[in-house]
Formats: sequence, C-alpha cells, structure tokens
Amino acid sequence: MKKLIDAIKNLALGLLTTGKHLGRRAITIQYPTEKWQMPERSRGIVTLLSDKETGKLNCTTCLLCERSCPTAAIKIVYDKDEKGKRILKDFIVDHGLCCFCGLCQEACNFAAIKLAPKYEFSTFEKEDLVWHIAKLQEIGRDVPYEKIERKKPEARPAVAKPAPKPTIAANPAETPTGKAHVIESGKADAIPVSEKKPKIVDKVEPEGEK
Amino acid sequence: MEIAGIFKYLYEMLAKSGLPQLAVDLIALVASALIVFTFLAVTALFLVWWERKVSAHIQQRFGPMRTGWHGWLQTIVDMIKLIQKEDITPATADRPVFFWAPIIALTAAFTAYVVMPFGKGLIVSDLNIGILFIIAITTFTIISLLMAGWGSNNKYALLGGMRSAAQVVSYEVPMVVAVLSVVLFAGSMSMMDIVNSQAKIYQWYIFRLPFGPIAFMIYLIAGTAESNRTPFDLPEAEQELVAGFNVEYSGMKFAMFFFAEFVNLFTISAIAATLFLGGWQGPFLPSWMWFMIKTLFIVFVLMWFRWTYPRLRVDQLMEFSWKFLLPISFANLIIAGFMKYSRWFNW
Amino acid sequence: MTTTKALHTEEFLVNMGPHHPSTHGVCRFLLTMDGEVVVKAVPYIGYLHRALEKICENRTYPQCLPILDRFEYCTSMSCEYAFCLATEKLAGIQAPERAEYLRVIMLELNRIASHLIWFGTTSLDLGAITPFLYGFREREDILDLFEMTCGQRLTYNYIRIGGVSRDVPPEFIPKAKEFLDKFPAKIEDYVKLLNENPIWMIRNQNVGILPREMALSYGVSGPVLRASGIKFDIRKDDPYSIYDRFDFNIPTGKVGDCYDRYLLRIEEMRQSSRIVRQALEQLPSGEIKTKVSANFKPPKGEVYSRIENSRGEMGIYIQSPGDSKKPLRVKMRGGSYNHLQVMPEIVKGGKIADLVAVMASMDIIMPEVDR
Amino acid sequence: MDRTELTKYLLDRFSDKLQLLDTGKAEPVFILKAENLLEFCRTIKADDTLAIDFLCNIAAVDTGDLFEIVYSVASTKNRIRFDFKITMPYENAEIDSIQEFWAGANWHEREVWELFGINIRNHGNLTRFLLPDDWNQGFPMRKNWDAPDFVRMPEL
Repeated sequence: MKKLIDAIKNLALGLLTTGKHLGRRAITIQYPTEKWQMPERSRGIVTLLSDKETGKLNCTTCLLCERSCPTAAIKIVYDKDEKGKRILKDFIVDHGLCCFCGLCQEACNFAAIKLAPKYEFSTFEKEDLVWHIAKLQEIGRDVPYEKIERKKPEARPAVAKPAPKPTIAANPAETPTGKAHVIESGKADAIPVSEKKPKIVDKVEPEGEK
Repeated sequence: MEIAGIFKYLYEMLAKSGLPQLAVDLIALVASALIVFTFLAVTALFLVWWERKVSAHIQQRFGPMRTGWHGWLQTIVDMIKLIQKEDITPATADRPVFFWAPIIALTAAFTAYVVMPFGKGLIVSDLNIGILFIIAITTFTIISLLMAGWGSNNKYALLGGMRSAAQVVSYEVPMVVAVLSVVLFAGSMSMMDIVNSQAKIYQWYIFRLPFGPIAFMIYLIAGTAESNRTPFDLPEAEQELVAGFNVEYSGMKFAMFFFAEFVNLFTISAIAATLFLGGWQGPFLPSWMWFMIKTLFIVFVLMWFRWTYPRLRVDQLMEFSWKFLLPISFANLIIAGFMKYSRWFNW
Repeated sequence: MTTTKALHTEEFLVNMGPHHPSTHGVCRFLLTMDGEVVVKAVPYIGYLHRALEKICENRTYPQCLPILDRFEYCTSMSCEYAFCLATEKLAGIQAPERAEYLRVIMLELNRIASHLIWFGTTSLDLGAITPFLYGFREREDILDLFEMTCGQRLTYNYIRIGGVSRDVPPEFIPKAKEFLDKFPAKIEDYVKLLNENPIWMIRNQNVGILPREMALSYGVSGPVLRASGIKFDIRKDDPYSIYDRFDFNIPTGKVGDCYDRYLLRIEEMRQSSRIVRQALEQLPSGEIKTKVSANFKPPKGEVYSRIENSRGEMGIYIQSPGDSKKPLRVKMRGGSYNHLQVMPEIVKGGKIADLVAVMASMDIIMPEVDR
Repeated sequence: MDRTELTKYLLDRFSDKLQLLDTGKAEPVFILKAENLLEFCRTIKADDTLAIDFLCNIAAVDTGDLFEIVYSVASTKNRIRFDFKITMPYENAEIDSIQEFWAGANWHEREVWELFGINIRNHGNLTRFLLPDDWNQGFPMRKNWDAPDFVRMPEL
C-alpha cells in the first residue's frame, strides 16, 4: 500500500516539475530574425586580414599556415622574384576540407589569417566552398584583430630575444612557435561578449555574399 | 443565449415547409451530421496546434511561430502538405485492408459523437443506450489498427498492430467498469440523464467520495491507454518500432490516422467531462461553453501526462491493466453499489 | 483429453538499425526475435569507420589533435587530453600549473556536458521527451563557456601538447561560477522528474544486469563498471594530472542494472561540478603553455596512457620511432568498444524495449567503437 | 606497487621468458615470445599479488620490418598497469587468442586480424566487421599498403 502512495506522490511530483516550466520564458531564439551574438574567439570562416590604412594583406607568404593545416585545406600559390623573396599570387582555402581547428591562426606570426565568428556561408555546389584571395580578403576586411608591434627584422639580434611584453594582457598567451610575440592575448574586450541573454542583432537580412 | 433554440426553430421552419416527414428528418440529420463534422474538424486542428504549443512551453521553447501569429495556421499548412504528398501503397501490401484501415479509424472516431451532449439541447440524437453506444464504437479503432498492422506487410507495423490491439482490449475492460459505476448511480445510460443527474456541483460524480475520484482516475488512465498516448503509446513507440502501425502510411492516409488520433483524444476527454464533471452543467456561462472548458481542461491534463512520463513496456502495461486496474475498478463498482442503496450517500 | 499440440512459433529476424532512432550513432543490431523476446542480438558496426588511426600516422603531433577531437565527439576535450598526456609522458614535458588547472576545469565541464547528452537520450529512448530538452538546455550553458574560450562548441582543439592553447577570457570565471550555482537546482529538477518515477523505475530496475565477473572479463570500464559494484576510477586508482588535489567521491552501484547506472551518472554530475568549483577557486596565475615547436620530434619509445572520461577508460597508445615528427602508431581505445561487446550477453532473453533501455544506459556512442 | 618493484617482481617471476624493454616511457614494457603467451597470461591473472583482471588494450604495430602486438593490462584491485609485447615476422604472422582469460579481447583481436592480417588461432569469430563487407584491397593498416583512393598529405 505504501508503495502505491509513493508511486502516486512521485507521479504528481513529476507533473509539478513539468508544470512549473509552463510559466517560464522560452529560451530559444527565432533564427532568421534574431541572430546569436557569437563570442569574439569563435572559429568560423577562414579570412585573410589586411592593414586598415594601407589595405595591404598582412600575409608575408611564410607558408607556416599551409604546413600546419591538418587537412591540407590551405594552398598558397606564389612566385619568387629575383631576390628569392616570395610574392603571393593566390591564397586558396577549401572550406569543404577545412575542419575549423584554428591551427593556421595560431601558426601565423603576422596576424594575417583569422577564423572570423561568421557561419553563414553554405552553398549549393561544393566548388563554391573553394575561396580565393579576393573573397578571403573582402570578408576579412571588417574582422577586428590585434595588430602586432614588429621591430624591423634586421634590427632583431641573432637570438630571438622575446619582445618586451605588452602590458595589455595580465597573462600573456605565447605562441607555439618559440617567439614571444603576443598575437591573440587573453584580453577579449575588442567586442563586448554577449551577456547571458543573447544580444539580439536587429532585423539583419542575410549578407549578400554569393 | 442557447444555441439549441436556433436548431429547434430551424427544425420547425423545415417541418412547416411542407416537405414529407421523411425528407425533413433526413435533411435535419444530414445537416446536424455536417455541423458536428465541421465542429470536430476545427477542434481537431486546434488540438494539434495546442498540443504543439503546450509541449513547447513545457520544454521552454516557442513551438510553431512562423505561420501566422504564434503559428495558428500551422496545422492547416500541415494538412495541405500531407494532402499533396504522394500516397504510397507498398507493393506487397494487402491492398483492400491497407486502404480501408484509415477510413474505419476515422469513421469510428466520428460516430461516437452521435450521442455526445455538447450543450443543453445540443445532442444529435439522445439514444437511451448513449454511453454503451460510445464504448461499442470506440472499440472499432482496434480493428483499424490491426488492419493497418497487417495490411502494410512490414515487420514493425505487424508488431505495432499486435501490441495496440492487445493494449486497447485490455484497457477497455477497466474503462467499462468505471463507466458502469457512474451509470449505476445515474440510473440510466442516456447521456442527457447522466448530465441531468449531476445538476449541483456537489452532485458531480467526481466529488461522490469514495467511488467518484477512483472511478475518474481509472477512466483517465484507461482513456490514455485507449488513445495510445504516453505513458502507454506502445503502438507507435518510435524508439523501438520506428513508427508502429502507421510506418507504411504517407500522405492522405497518414493524415487520416493522425486526425483520428486527435478526435479520439477529444472523445475521451468529452466523455470524462460528461460523466464526471457534470457535462454542460455550470452557473452562468452558456452550457456549450462549460462543456468546452471542462473538455479542454481534461485534454490539457492528458497532454501534460504525455510530456512528463516515460513509456511502459508491453508486458508491464498488460500486467498493470489486468492485475491492478481491473481489481480496483471491480472493488469500486461494489462500493458504488453499496453507496447507491444505502441511505446516507444517496444525495 | 485435449492434446495441447505445441503451438508452432517461428523466430523472425528484425534489423534494428543502421538508421534507427535509438542506436546512438550508426549501428545495426540483427535481432532474432521470438515475438517480443530477443533471442539473439548481433551488433554490426563499421558504419562510422574513418580510419582515424591511419590518418594520425601521417600527421605531425600537433596536427593529430583535431583528428583526435573526432575520435569521440561527445567528450572531445578528454580525447585531446589523453593524446597530449601520452605525448607529454613520451617526451617528458611538464605543463605549467595554470594549464593543468584549466585542463581539469575543461575536462570536468566536458564530462558534465557528456552526461547531459546521455541523460537526454536515455529519457528520450524510454519515451520521456521533456527531460531531453531540459538536459540540453543546461548543456548549452557549458557550450557557451567552451565557445568563449576556444571558439568551438563540439570539437574544441583547445588542449595542446604542453599546456592549453589560449587563456580563459576575463568573463569566463564569473560565468562558470554562475553556472555552478544554478546547476544543482537543475539536477534536483531531473531527480524529481525521473528518479522516483514508478514508470521509470519499472522500466529500469533489474533490466540489463551486468554481473561483476562478466564486467571485468569484458573490459567494461567507467560508470558501467562501477554500477556493477567495482569501485575503480582511474582518477583515483591510477591518478594523472592534479586530480589528487581535489576531493570528490566515487559513487558505486550494487546490482549493476540500468537503474544503478542511471543513479551513478546523476551523482557523477554532482561530483564533477564539485571538482570544477574547487579548481576554479585554486586557479593559480602564470604561464599556460610550455614551448613546443611545430615539428617536434619525441624520443623513441611507446606509451599507453589512460584517463577516465565519461564513458569509461579512454586509452591512447603511441609508439614514436624517435627520428620522425609523425607517430609510428596511434591506437585509440574508447569505453564504448567493450560496452558494445558485452551488450548481446546482457540483452539475451529481454524484450526489445529492454534492448533500447540497456543501450541507452550503457551510453554507447559509435565514433569510438568504429574509429 | 610502483614501477621498479613491479619490474623486479615480474622479472624474477618469469626470469627466462621475459625481458624488459627500455622504450616504455611511462609504464614498464616487456617482451615475450609468442609460444609462452598463454601461460604468461594464465599466471598473471591467477597470481594474487598481481591479480591482473583487466585487459585495457591490444594494439598491433607494423614497424616497417616486423609486426608487434602490444598488450596493455591492468589490475583493478591493486594499482598495477604494464604492457607486454610480442614481435613476429611478416610472413604467416600468427598468435593465440587470449579470450579465455579476458573475453574483452574478442573484438580487439578481430580488429588486429582485419586491419593487419595477423591470424589469430582458435579465435572463433574471425569475420570482417570494421571494413565494408566487399573489401578486397588488402590490410589497410600495414605500412606498405597503398590503394587508388588513399589520399596522402602533401609533403611540404
């Protein structure tokens, strides 16, 4: 008999808990009208960053990102000028192959490549996922990034003495490639990260890219 | 403002118009059937939408929002989609059985409303064997489930069909006994008499301790099992049998099954409201509005069950019905008998 | 005298899977059924075989990490960590203090997220749809924490050989604390909804009982092993990282049925949130990575390192030839591999509904079985 | 029972049959001859100071010139974990099945057979289960394996 009373009590308890949620506000957002404000570090599309003033690409074709990509999604086409210095001709990223791991972003010492917090780039054909230099640069135009203070390369002493640590970050994040340049320091106040409630971007019609 | 008056007036107008008595009756019956059919179609559509909204808000999400304000057009859009979908009949299916199954399901679901008292005078025909007629008709759904299971020649459908037949049969018995205890008290099986015997609020059968609430609970549990809803929704247990008996159905036939399921849900709660909560009895609102309020409240409780409880296994389900629900309903019937013929409880 | 001729019944084969709502991932069971009773269940796997081990063999060590993320995507933090732990043991690298704490925080949060997936899918498989939504609502908060630090919500690629890739942003700790304060109340909701629910108890008690000897001989590990009454947790019995600095206890079951496994995982969620709370308080400041060059060559040797992830023992065996920057062999061992092996023994004689309940309670997912 | 005690105990218990390898970076790794594998497993399982009751992993390795099968075992009662390996040449590589001690070895050995081609004696169920049923392109995990659609990483 006691088991029966227990059973009824717990069944009612279950009803109560679900009933309790009836009054609460829904927490889902209606996607096309409201968009989820992605945190500043979230890794979306691969983009090439360019200098704000001169509009020139930061990339110095050092091929480090191409080597560090686990799925060989990056292909850099370059030709050498007379002094043997590489001139960047084309920078191809196949977003079909890319696994958005961010290893290229970490391998780059010149803040030339960054995974922007954008995700709306689905296409109907696989070939459209292969992006070339023009598109990568155009999408990367409005992506904020940390400009690195680079001393003149020849003035650098032979031993790669770590550059003076900038005071902006309380705990500097060193890069894996031995140099102590701070690329993406822990400071993330470039874009205010969304508080608990998703910041609702106003009526945004999907960007017009192809 | 009583709608029954309008129908009575229309009927006199028709009778005076000089048509032979047979034609008059025929037109009246066909008209009332059409009215009940459209009323039920609209309520079924509303129930589908309402279930999706209730389940959404229980789970802290919005539910359909895009078709019209808060998605009220959603069910109509679904219906149109289902109607224009291709209606596939499996090659090795048993063609006539496969074809007639949804039609029987739908007709069984609708004919139960012949004796349903929607309001004071609002009843299609007040048979004196009202409740017995409803129970007899609702058992037709078993045949349609079996036909669907067998007709679609698919292992999963067969398993689903067998399970649902066993389940509906075994939950029919306690349901009938629970209804019997109410009929015993009301003294007659006609739905109007049952409702009239619950004139005052303390006369509602749910408040007639000790047999009332027990009979109500038994009826509600057997009702959920009857309409194949969680925690007894074995026949189309997605996780085990993919989709149970309606796995091979698509397009219009699937829409019929889906429609029949929600009309069944409305029938179960309408009977529960009529038998235990005093049908259309109520202080100042018009009678049909009371009927709707009580029925929709019970529909809400059934939906609440669905979005809270897990599912029972087949043998546990059978065991629960035969070994637990049936003995209690018999005991309840005996108590009701004593109460009926004792001096104190007979108010 | 009526002779009751034995009713001629015939067993029939039912294919459950590979596209079936309750096989987590893509797995097929060929069931020989006698009516509702399962006579024999033969699992067919290999639908998700991506040859991860062959891929790792021609990637450098840092490049292996995104591959390891896909080894078990519900707790990819623990796969990365297992690989980094093995490489660090191989090369004798020691991660700095702050990195160790960050790793433990991320691992335990990942364990809670994985248990929440399990909680959602178990209740979904047994018919209760609402707990699935509640479980995933909590998991979203954890995923926000992950996305804030490493940028992805499922395949994080956050832990590096010798530390972690990036430091937590300033608003990580307050948000994590806010989640930890809210979480116990949410677990109470789950407990109220399902724990004592008679239907839940009937469906789960004495179903799929795994005796101790069979559990051990089949190499079952993690919550499933502990539910059978064997108190064995790698974090305590073969301690790695800094788990010895936190106090948390290991729940064990008695009977080893689905209900014990259920209670055990709910308790583990509480213990993990305790660990995260302690780790957040003791989080030191300082370096987050020791420098490891991109084409780093570990010395010649082999190591099998194992950690306790939400599904049991996750072991990574690495053999490095010493002169090349690519591992000679990487063998990944996940918990579900052995759990799926023991499934047919437990499920024999039960109903098809029990097969679904046992599969859900063993928390089997297919990527770590097929690799 | 830390690493040195364990190594000393094992070496003097199986003095002739067991040698310690230096490549074990974390736990000790021993090398064993193929014929006394079953006997070795029987004793380490029965021995109560070792009480090895948990087979963690069986990994086959193709080191370019010979096969190695590495068994990682552990004990849940007392904190013991170590590996032992068996080397064998390429041609007709064969090993006994150790299912009778740990039933969990069934699928591990089956995988070794399917991906490396090492035959497992009296295994009982050597059928294909990871690769597609109509797979006829040899044993993929071998170093010398090559197939038309095997995409290699571009050498930079």
